[in-house]
Amino acid sequence: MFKGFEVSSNEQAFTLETLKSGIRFDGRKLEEMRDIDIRLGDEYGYVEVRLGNTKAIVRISAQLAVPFEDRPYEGIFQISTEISPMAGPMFEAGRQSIDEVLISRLVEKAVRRSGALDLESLCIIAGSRCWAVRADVHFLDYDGNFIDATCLAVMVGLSHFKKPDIAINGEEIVLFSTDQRDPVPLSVLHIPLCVTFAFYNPNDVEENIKGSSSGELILVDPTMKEEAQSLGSMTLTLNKNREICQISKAGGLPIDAPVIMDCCSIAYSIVERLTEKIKQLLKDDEAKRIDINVQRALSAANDR
Amino acid sequence: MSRFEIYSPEGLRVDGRRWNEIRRFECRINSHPTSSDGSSYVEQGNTKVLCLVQGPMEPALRSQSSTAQGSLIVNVSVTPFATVERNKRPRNDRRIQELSATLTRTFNKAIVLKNYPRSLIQVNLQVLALDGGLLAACTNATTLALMDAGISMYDYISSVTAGIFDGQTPLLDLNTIEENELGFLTVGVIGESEKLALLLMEDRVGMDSLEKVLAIAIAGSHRIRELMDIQVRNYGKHKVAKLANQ
Amino acid sequence: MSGTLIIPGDTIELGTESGETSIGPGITTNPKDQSIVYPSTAGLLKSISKRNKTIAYIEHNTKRYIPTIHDYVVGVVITVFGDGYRVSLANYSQPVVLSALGFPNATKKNRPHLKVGDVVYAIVSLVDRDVEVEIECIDPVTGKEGGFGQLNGGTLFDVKLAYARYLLFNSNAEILEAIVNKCQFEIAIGSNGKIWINTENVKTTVAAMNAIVESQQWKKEEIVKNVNKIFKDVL
Amino acid sequence: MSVISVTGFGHQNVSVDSDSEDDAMGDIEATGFKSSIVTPGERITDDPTWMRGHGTFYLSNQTYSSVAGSISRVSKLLSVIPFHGRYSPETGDHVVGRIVEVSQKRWKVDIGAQHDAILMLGSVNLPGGVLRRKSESDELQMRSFLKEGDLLNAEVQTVSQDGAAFLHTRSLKYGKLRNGVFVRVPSSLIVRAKNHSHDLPGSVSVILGVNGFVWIYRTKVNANTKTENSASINRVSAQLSSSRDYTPGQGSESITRLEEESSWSIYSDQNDEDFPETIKLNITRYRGCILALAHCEIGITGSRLVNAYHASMVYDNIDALVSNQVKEAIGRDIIEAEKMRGK
Amino acid sequence: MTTSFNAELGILDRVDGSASYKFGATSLICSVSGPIEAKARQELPTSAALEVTIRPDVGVSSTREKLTEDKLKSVLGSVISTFLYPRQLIQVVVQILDAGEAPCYVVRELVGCINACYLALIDAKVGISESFYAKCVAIEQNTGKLILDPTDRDLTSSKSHHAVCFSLGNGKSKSLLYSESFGQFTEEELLKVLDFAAEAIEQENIGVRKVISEAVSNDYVWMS
Repeated sequence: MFKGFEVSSNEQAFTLETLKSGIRFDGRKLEEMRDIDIRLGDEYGYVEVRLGNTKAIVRISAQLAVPFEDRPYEGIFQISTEISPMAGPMFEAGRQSIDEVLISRLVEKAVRRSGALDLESLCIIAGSRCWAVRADVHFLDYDGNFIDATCLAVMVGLSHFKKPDIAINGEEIVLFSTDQRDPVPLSVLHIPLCVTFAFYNPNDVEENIKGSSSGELILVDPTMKEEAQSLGSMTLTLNKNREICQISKAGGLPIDAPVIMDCCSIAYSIVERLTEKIKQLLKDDEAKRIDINVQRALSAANDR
Repeated sequence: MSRFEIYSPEGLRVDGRRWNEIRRFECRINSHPTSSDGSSYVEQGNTKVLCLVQGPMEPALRSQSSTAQGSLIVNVSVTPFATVERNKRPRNDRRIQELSATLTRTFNKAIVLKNYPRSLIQVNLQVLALDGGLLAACTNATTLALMDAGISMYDYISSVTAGIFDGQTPLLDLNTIEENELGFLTVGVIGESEKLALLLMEDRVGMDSLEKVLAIAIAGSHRIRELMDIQVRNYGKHKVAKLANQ
Repeated sequence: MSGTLIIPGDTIELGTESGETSIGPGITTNPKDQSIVYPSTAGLLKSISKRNKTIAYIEHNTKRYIPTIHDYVVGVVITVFGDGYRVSLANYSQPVVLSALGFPNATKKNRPHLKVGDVVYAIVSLVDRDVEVEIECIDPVTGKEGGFGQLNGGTLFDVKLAYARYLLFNSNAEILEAIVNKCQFEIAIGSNGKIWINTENVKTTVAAMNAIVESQQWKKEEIVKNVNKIFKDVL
Repeated sequence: MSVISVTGFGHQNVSVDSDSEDDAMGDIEATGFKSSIVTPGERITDDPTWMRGHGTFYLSNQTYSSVAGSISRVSKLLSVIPFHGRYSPETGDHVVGRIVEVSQKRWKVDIGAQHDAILMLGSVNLPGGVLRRKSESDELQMRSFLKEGDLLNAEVQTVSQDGAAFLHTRSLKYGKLRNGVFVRVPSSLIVRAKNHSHDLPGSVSVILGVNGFVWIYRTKVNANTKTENSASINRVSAQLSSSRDYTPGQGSESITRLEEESSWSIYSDQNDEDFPETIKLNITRYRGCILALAHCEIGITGSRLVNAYHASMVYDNIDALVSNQVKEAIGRDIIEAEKMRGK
Repeated sequence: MTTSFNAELGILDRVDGSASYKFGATSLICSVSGPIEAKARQELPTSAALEVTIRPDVGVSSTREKLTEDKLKSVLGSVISTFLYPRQLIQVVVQILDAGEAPCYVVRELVGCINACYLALIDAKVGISESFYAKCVAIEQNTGKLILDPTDRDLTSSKSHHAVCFSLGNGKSKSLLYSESFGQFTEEELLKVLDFAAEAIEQENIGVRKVISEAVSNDYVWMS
């Protein structure tokens, strides 16, 4: 992933030193997330997320489609996570690197496989008509940890999105525009959120494998520089119901099992806080929209 | 599809095992002595995997050549007859890509790569039959084949799956039916320690039962490590005996 | 910042007074007709006069470094080959060559052994359209080390190029003075926007590094106050 | 199936089947080593006075094995020799290799080792005699001497620090290979000996490369006539010394003869035109014999090859040698014959 | 009329130059990296290679985006001084956030792409020989009136629409770099459209210059 991004030995050594003294370049604590800034667009399902300097935009859209043959009672949900060189010149246009595959698989597992979106509710007429919801993730700027940002943006997008209301008239489906009928939200069953950890080993490899010191350093939400210097990472996906939706520690530095349990509780407290934040944000947005509608109605009345 | 009874009130699973039993585990090393530098064959229940290792050898591409350490490539291919439905898998199946990346990253840390500068180690895995625990079987087969090739490793990596039934009972070493029904994880454990080289989990598992599942999975991995170790030692004895014969 | 804003397409008036005017960065001639001179970037038109000679250039601030002869640069060794090293001066840019003989008193037998990941302070010694850029660690005036060579310890970070040039040529820049009051430090500034810094301990290095990076967005009068804050937060 | 009961981290109570063969633990020696066979991650000793060699790693006082193999102790050096492994070249090894790349002033040769071996242009005999100077035109026509895919036999001149071998072919017995077939066997089966080229009954010769690459070919006609004054090519029956003291270049031919023969013909790509069918069949039979020995994991030497050849004569049809049963039968014959002779 | 667009330079960190550009309902972001190391297959011996990627707001890129990429590349290729950077690469990516027109039209998108690229190139300080700017114009079906920056609705009710890109010298429209027309129109009408667009471009350039001037002074905060 970091092709062309050179990290000197001096920086490597320095980073280990700073981590050992418990500080990070941006002043965070080791188990602290960067500030998250979420902006909702005027359009339903348009979300801009900034995680420090990592930026992503998610657009949710829905279309009528034919369900898959082997799943006639379910709608379709697709997440597209293609990374263009806009996020940084290390990403190649039109070719998915293995890291990109892993990012998209992870988001897929975190959101789709964990059943965050109720697919059965997207079915309109079994076997012939359903909603196809897609989430297009646009990666704008990469400064580490795309996964957490993406998962968050997709979940906020799904919770914010509203699809046009429909009526079934025999075999006919009538689609109402937003003026005719209020659009309806998707049925989001739970909000899984990812927390990524990066691992460092200040000791020798032998100590890590055979030693008993468990001296590995762990930090939350690595920046790109931190990611490039880490020896491994782990992404935990949880929701606020204390359910783990996904764990992904695909190789990398071996870590003691009890340490991983500790990571779980760190992640849970982060997820709890984030979920609250998202809920508040969506509530505020809803209130704002109602306000605007009321004003519009009032001004319309005045015009008359 | 009819729902199977995953775990009966009497404490039996679909294939008659108890909660804490692993499936039949059989392995061989040096299964293909002439076509590779190291080879192994692993059966975990009905999952059957063949692994061939080439190297350490001269890398074909300059990009694979590093003066600091050796490079590792893991290829996985699943035969079309591995499952009941003979699906033709697309060549760049993302799940397979993920699998080989996971194996590469796991063994990158287990092999003493600094001993092999400017060299390439290539691991080829063939999945002959698939009935759950794919990643686990591939991990075990790779460990054995690397050993057979005489490649330096810090320790064994042994792997097994474990799931949770009804949020209470952990089940060890799942087959396909169980994998489809339960939230489960795959661990890769370093030697006899509790260090995890690998931990993947899909579907939902309650946070509070994670420890239980992890514990049984680690214990199961240790058991598999023993079984592999016995096999390796037997092979070694046989080999030493043969040399003494001459 | 004085100077008129020039954008590509504007005609620029080059000094018609006595003496020649040569063109500097940001101004280009048409490859087919050398007499056509035009600005190729947006920035502020500036000129410096030295002994009858005027150099006109467009002051602009970029992130992407383009090697220019005699520039001081900080680079990272990315490959070691038989007769030298390939050094990265900027991420994703074409690496440059540092010959194993590009060190003071180096001979075929006696030469420094750098490793991948080592940091060097060097000077750009060859720039040509058709061959690879070369750097060396020899002071061109004295032929001695002159501060060039491998940089040990410390850490590296990036700033925008105009700021790096400003710091390089103004050793009494306010930000550096402000940091001097906080801790002792060694610094090597490259025209390529890479800065190497080493201080007495990890914490002060982090503070100094953040102070320099962030000072790109500070007005002069804010410097002392902000530096105080950064150091207070870290220590 | 095995039962595992679990109470939590660090408290597993694993019940191991009693039939597991852990009797290797029996031979604990005075040195404190558990067993001669070790597997990766196994602690070998906590005695810090041992020097740690190949196949080991350590953390403070503990020494661990990093490979599956047997422990070797040479004075204070402790190392583990893996059961298998790639060929690792040593100075003086007689090897067979294949050209994989022609580059500046050198060929890269696959000898089945961790790295490709290097054959410098200056380390070969070129047409026109040994004393001739190499010119730039030679550099440009390297492919006309040896090109990608060509097989050659050579001697390891030196081994560089990172384990890559440098070869030379500056002797008449080395050089490009023709008139035969190639077989590859595990390098561990070829015992390092004084001599690796053998003339065998049936007008067939063999080069048992130390790297496990074997070349079986028609015995050179002129070699037959001149054997008497050649020190290099031994009759198999003459001696099979296992002496290991060997200096590079030993047994090279006199310069005059080299000059005589260093013509373009040594780089010819053509097999002999008059190649009798019987010799071809003999070559095939020897090939079968080598594979039979390899199958039975019997070390391959010239004399064993001759014995195997004779043993194989019971099978008129050479195709029979393909079957594993036949291979094993031949292997048994040889071992028994050797036992009879009291070896 | 000078404020018919919103633009901001230097919005992204990882790339060398970037700009957001928004006019009406159309909104996009462009990034430029370069000159950077070219891959062997892209490398040109005497000039810089140009890589242009356009990513749609919804769905994966298709032939539609490929076609626009091609058009954009022809415009950029004629203004970027590629001879300055032999064997290197200039990488341009446009991310469309909202096309602001129905999928059957590409005119707003193309105009947006050209203008966003111009600003991003300026931000990256990649050498260009002259400034350039584009506008779209539609001819109303019945009245024949010229509409500047037609909305999606205007497009459906027009008889033809045009994308016009001019180079600029000293703030004046100089030469026509690119023009593309769809629908039915007369030669006379086209000439009228070009004149109309040229004037609109000059008008808007005052605003563009202001944006650039702000960005440049922003680059030198520490000097103040």
